Amino acid sequence: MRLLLVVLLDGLAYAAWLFLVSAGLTFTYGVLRVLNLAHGNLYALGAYLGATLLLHYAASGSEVAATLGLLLLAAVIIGILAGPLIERVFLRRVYSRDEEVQLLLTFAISLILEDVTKLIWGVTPVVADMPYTSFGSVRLGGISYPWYPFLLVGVALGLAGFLWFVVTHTRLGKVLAAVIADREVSATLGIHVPRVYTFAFTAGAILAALGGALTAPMFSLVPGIGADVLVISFAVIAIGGLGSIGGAAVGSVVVGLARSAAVYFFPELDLFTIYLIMTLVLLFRPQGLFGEIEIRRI
Amino acid sequence: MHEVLRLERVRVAIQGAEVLRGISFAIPSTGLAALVGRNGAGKTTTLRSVMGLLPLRDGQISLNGEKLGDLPPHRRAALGIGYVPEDRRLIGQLSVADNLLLPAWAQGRTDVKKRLAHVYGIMPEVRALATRKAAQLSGGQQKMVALARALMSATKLLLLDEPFEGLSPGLGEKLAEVICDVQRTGVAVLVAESDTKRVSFVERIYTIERGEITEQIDHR
Amino acid sequence: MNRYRKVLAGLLAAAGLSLFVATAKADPPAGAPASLKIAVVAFLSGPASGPFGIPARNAADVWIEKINREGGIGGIKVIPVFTDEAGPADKVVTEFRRLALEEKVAAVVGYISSANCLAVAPVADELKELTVFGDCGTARVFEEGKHAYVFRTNAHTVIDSLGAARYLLAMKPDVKTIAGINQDYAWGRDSWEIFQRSMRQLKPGVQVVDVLWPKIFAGDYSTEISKLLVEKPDVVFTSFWGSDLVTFSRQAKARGLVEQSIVLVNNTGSDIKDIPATVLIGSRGPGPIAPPDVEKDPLHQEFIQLYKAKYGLAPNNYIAHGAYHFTQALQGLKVAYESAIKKAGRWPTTEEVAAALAYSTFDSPAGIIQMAIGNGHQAIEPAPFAVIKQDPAIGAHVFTEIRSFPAACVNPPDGMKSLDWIDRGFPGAKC
Amino acid sequence: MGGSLRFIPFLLLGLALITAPFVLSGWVLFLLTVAGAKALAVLGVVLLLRAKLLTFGHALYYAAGAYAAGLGVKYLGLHNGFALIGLAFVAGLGVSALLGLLVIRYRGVYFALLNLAFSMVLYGILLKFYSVTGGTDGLAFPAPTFGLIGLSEASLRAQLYELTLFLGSLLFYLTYRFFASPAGYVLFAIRDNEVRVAYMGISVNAAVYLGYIIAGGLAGVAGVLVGLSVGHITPDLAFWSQSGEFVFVAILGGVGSVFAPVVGSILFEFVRNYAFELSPYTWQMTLGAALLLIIFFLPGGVWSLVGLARTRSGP
Amino acid sequence: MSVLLETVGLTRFFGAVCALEELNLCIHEGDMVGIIGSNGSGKTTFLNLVTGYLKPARGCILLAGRDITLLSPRQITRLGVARSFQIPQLYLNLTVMENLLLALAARSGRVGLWARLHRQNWMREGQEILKQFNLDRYGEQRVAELPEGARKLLDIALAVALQPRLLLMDEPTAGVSTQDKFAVMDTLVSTLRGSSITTVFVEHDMDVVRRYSRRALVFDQGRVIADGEPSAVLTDAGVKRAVLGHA
Repeated sequence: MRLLLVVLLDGLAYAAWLFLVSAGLTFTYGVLRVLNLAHGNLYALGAYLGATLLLHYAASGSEVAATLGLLLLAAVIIGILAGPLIERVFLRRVYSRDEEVQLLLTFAISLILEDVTKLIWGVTPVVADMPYTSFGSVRLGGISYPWYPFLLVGVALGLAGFLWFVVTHTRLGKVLAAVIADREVSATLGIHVPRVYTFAFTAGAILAALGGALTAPMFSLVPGIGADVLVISFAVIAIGGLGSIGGAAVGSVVVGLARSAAVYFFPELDLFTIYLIMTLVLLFRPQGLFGEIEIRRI
Repeated sequence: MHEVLRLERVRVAIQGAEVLRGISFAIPSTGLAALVGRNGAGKTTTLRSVMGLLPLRDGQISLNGEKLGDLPPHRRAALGIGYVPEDRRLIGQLSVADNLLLPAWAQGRTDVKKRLAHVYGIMPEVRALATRKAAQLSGGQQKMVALARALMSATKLLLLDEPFEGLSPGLGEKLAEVICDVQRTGVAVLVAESDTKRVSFVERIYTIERGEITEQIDHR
Repeated sequence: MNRYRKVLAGLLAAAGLSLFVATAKADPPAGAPASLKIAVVAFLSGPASGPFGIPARNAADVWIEKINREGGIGGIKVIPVFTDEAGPADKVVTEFRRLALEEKVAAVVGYISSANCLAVAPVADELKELTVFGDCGTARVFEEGKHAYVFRTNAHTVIDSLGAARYLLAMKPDVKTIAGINQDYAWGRDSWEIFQRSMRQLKPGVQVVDVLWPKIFAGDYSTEISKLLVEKPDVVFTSFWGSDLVTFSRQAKARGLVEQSIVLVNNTGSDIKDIPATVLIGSRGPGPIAPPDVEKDPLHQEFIQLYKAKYGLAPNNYIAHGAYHFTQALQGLKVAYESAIKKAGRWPTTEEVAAALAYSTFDSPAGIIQMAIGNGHQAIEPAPFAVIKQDPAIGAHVFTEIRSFPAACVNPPDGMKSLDWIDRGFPGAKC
Repeated sequence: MGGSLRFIPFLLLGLALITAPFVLSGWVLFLLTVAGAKALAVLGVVLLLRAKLLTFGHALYYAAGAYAAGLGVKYLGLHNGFALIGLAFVAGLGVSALLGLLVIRYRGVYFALLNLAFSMVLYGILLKFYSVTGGTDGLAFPAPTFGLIGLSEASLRAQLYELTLFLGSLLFYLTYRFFASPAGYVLFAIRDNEVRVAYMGISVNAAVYLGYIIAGGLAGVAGVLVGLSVGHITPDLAFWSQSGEFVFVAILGGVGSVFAPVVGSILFEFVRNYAFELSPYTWQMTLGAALLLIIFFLPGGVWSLVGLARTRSGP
Repeated sequence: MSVLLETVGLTRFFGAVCALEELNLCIHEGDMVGIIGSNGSGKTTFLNLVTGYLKPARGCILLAGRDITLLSPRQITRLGVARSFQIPQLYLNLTVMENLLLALAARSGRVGLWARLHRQNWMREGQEILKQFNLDRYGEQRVAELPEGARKLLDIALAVALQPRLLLMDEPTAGVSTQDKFAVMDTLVSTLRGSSITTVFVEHDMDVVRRYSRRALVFDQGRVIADGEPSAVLTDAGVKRAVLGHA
């Protein structure tokens, strides 16, 4: 029973992380129908900048709010810098071209950003774990947990709620819904579709960078952390259905719990859990748990 | 009499094939005109070009004497052009009210309530549908809502693509009345239609064939 | 004080340089080339570049400068060709062929990844290219094949995990339960295999409560740590390195795993400033952890000074093991060339240099190196271990409770496979 | 008249390629061997791209071929090169036939990333089953034998080159025939309009499956040829960056012709080996920038520059 | 005449809209049936259901007595049902001839991977079909460069090349000018007359239905409101109102 609690706690903490890193990918795809292969690199940039800000401006005893503020700031900086640049300069030119060209384009950008990160921060691990170690810990199920991962559970829940609210209850969300449903009609209604695209891509970039920034205190940062994140986030959102925020949330929880259970009960399977679940889901529901099949008009 | 809409030698190609081959015509102020031609003659292409959804290969489109050039569609909407596509294309998951309000939000209009009241005034039956999801409506209802939505932006020009298709005769008559009402409020209207008889109420009919205007008939 | 010492060292070096240049110019061996090109291959990009590759490259850089300052090898100036080890095996082998066939380097020094050492070894023999491995660990290179042109001047990986077992028993003789957490790839698998087999021999009855295999660079180990916290083993053995070691040790500290269990790491695969104190750790041969005899070795001191002067160092003078290993390779080459010259009375052939290097003994910044096993192609080294502690005097982490197990204690004898040797109870070991 | 002379350039090219070992340096020869072998895997990627299927996981079959042969050496004691190549081909076919059952149902991003995920699973398996696969340390490939012809150490490289040349040429010719066949055209047709393909009574899934298996088999052979040349195989063969490289080379060469992958592959190997020396830190950035340039300014790849390609993308 | 196609209680919804309601219909072997109705009356939905592109909510479809309701478009095509489309469905990056050769390869069932697609006998037959459709001058052109009208014809030619038992055409004269539409239909009808192909075509134009069909069906809001001899059906006032919106 106690073990089950521990498995659950670890699973939830991991699920929160999964949701934070995959929300941006699914959001961008939802609006633009472009899978951003540079997502992992934006994550890495957010993580590095977050760590840098923490190292420079946060004392070891900093308040929770101040620390989170710094990390959020890092994410916003990266998103505002990279998002419009990528979308306006590059992506915009290939919307009319085939899907695989769009994939290749973001792949090219991912290669470039990988080296940009390396040129700025070098190859030695960057460590900024103050919030992880300094926010104190709590004893649950007989063992010690730092608060930070549970803080992330809170942040993930908050983010999920926020995104849900924005999408369903605000004018912005309705404009987004219109653009997703029909680009052309949206334009004839007076919606500045290119601006919505820039906005959505930037929002996705901020979310990606936020995932990274919030992760920074838990990991040490080295080149290449982005690539894994891309594959994992894709698996999560493929399970949930590409473009669905709710799907990403459910996918995160499923994968998080399964992976945690695997570590405890079948450690040899750890590596494969996420792909196993993805394969199973796609076998029976090719469009993911919350995806929809589109029928082409003929 | 000044012209709300004027097309001059407009050429448009889709996927390399020329669909409009130098179309010229005009709608006078508060005019009510129809573009009549068979499927594939270029009616829809003409309306889409006016809306800015297709780039011109050659020629000019002007609104109240101002050349529209390559102004993107959302700017044209802001200039007061409303467009009802043939297949309605409402945003299914939003309510009817939200569908109507979208143009106002997008254009940042301040007179939302007034405009909405105006539209409900012309089409009171749409008010009753306000809270329903667009996807739940019948085809005819969707058609009316799409018209109402276009009216939210159409302060100068309303473009209707085959509005009578799929409407029951009764609803068709009702629609013709609404179109006349709209015209009376000072908005020029251009209707694309395949059958001359259905647009007997308009002032002027242009016949379009294979991307060219072949005939102009003035009713009044 | 410090500056004064640096100036003095500089003066001395300059004096030595002029002296050596004079003698070297006077006496170049017959048939000597104008210069001696030596390729230095290390990870300059990728995750292994930070903890190993870049320090190794830097070390080779300062050490070749030193060698040249002192007259070069056999009076001939060394020209280094630095290249990146990163990339898949086909790229690494292509690159090796380019170095041998196009650049026509006299020798290749380097390779950090075991996979690359295994891939390169047969090619070196095919091309008759003298190759001295820099840092890779796998025992397979010389235990599964004979390579006439290939040498390794650092010990293979057995000393790391056998040393860990011996150090653990020295520090905590009553250990009852152990658990392992290792990266799921060759180094992690090798390390755990050697460690647990050694423990079985050295203290039968020790119970393995858990073995965890997270994927390499997984990034987060919270779940694994929770599990270890639940299981409460006496010792957690790990062969993590680089960012994984940093993240794991920090999370382990934050979660109280370090207090609950002894965390035993078999390598200093990252800067110790990033590892929280009270971790038992080994340094893959002397160097980062220097037993007294190595500490006193003038080459050790000189290396630290040279490295510090050019690349700067933290107050604890920590330099990664990869860096020491590369200087060992260069020292080995230098000594072998010079003894081959002496023997031949002219510039030696590659085969003569190889013959001179086999079964040789030479001094290096990591102390005395013996090419004692693998037909004289494989070095043996002692296994130094320590506990990391915060030293308030210099405000940095330092190694304490240093204990070094002699080379003859942690290396199998010539001609015996490591795992057989362990399973047979370490015959011939002198501890 | 022109028709009878058309094969002369090919004949000359063939002669030049066959006699290359007597002229070229060992390193260039090795590079050509590896490039030629990898071009087979790239050809598979190109084949799928004809049906608009972009895969970021083709290294899966490349590694499957290499490891099937590697394990054959280790556990079956196979040393016959033809047997190893056969084994790799069957492995490429077999694994793609199995996974193809799932992935052919997908298009676009799903196809691209499902393949990526599966290749990462294989990568994980190769790491995980350390005692079988040697983990990251990999497996050694000793010099193979070829039936009655014993390979001497001295001419091993030249013979591996000739082997790659002949086998590669054969497979390229077969693929060329495939591209010109109805089934090959169906891939084009799928790119343009799947609906019509179905309404011709042709099975889209069967055509994609066939293409997928052929691409898998080609990659399998590429894997063993590279393994034989390099002499050592590691799980990196299955890593996503290897798949990315195949895609890059495919786009670099262009999808217009079966020759494009060869040109792209040789170009890439040389550029990579020099560029790695010039800027080891920004190598990926260079690749990325080159890819951007190709996307915007040279959508047909280098092959379209050669000017030999017909304006339309025929076989 | 025996029944070739039969639908029983065929029903399909799009969201809340009932696109086709309880359709019971028989098409006889060798017949030429014209379907007319306003947009949204369910004509195209009917074709999409019969050819398996959409699945019905209720009801079943029988082809020569065999239930094909749940079969895929490919399977239904293999059973001898071919169709053309309102929006031509072509291979834009292949030539006109290659489009046709693929249809011929598909018909022969020899979609092999060794022998060439450009086979002499197929080329010859392809050339003939192109001639019948007045498309022979476009043979080597990419479809993407073709004018709209020619695309429409090619779309039909591809269906005809399959030599189906049942041919379904979705607005064959859409996009064709008034003066050309009869010429196009004449071409089509003369081509089909030589064969025993049962033909159902959906049309917008009363004149075309009146002139070319032997039986006319009128769809309105998902139901058949009239069925019979064209001249009789099309003069009915209710039909006129439904199709044209006025009597």
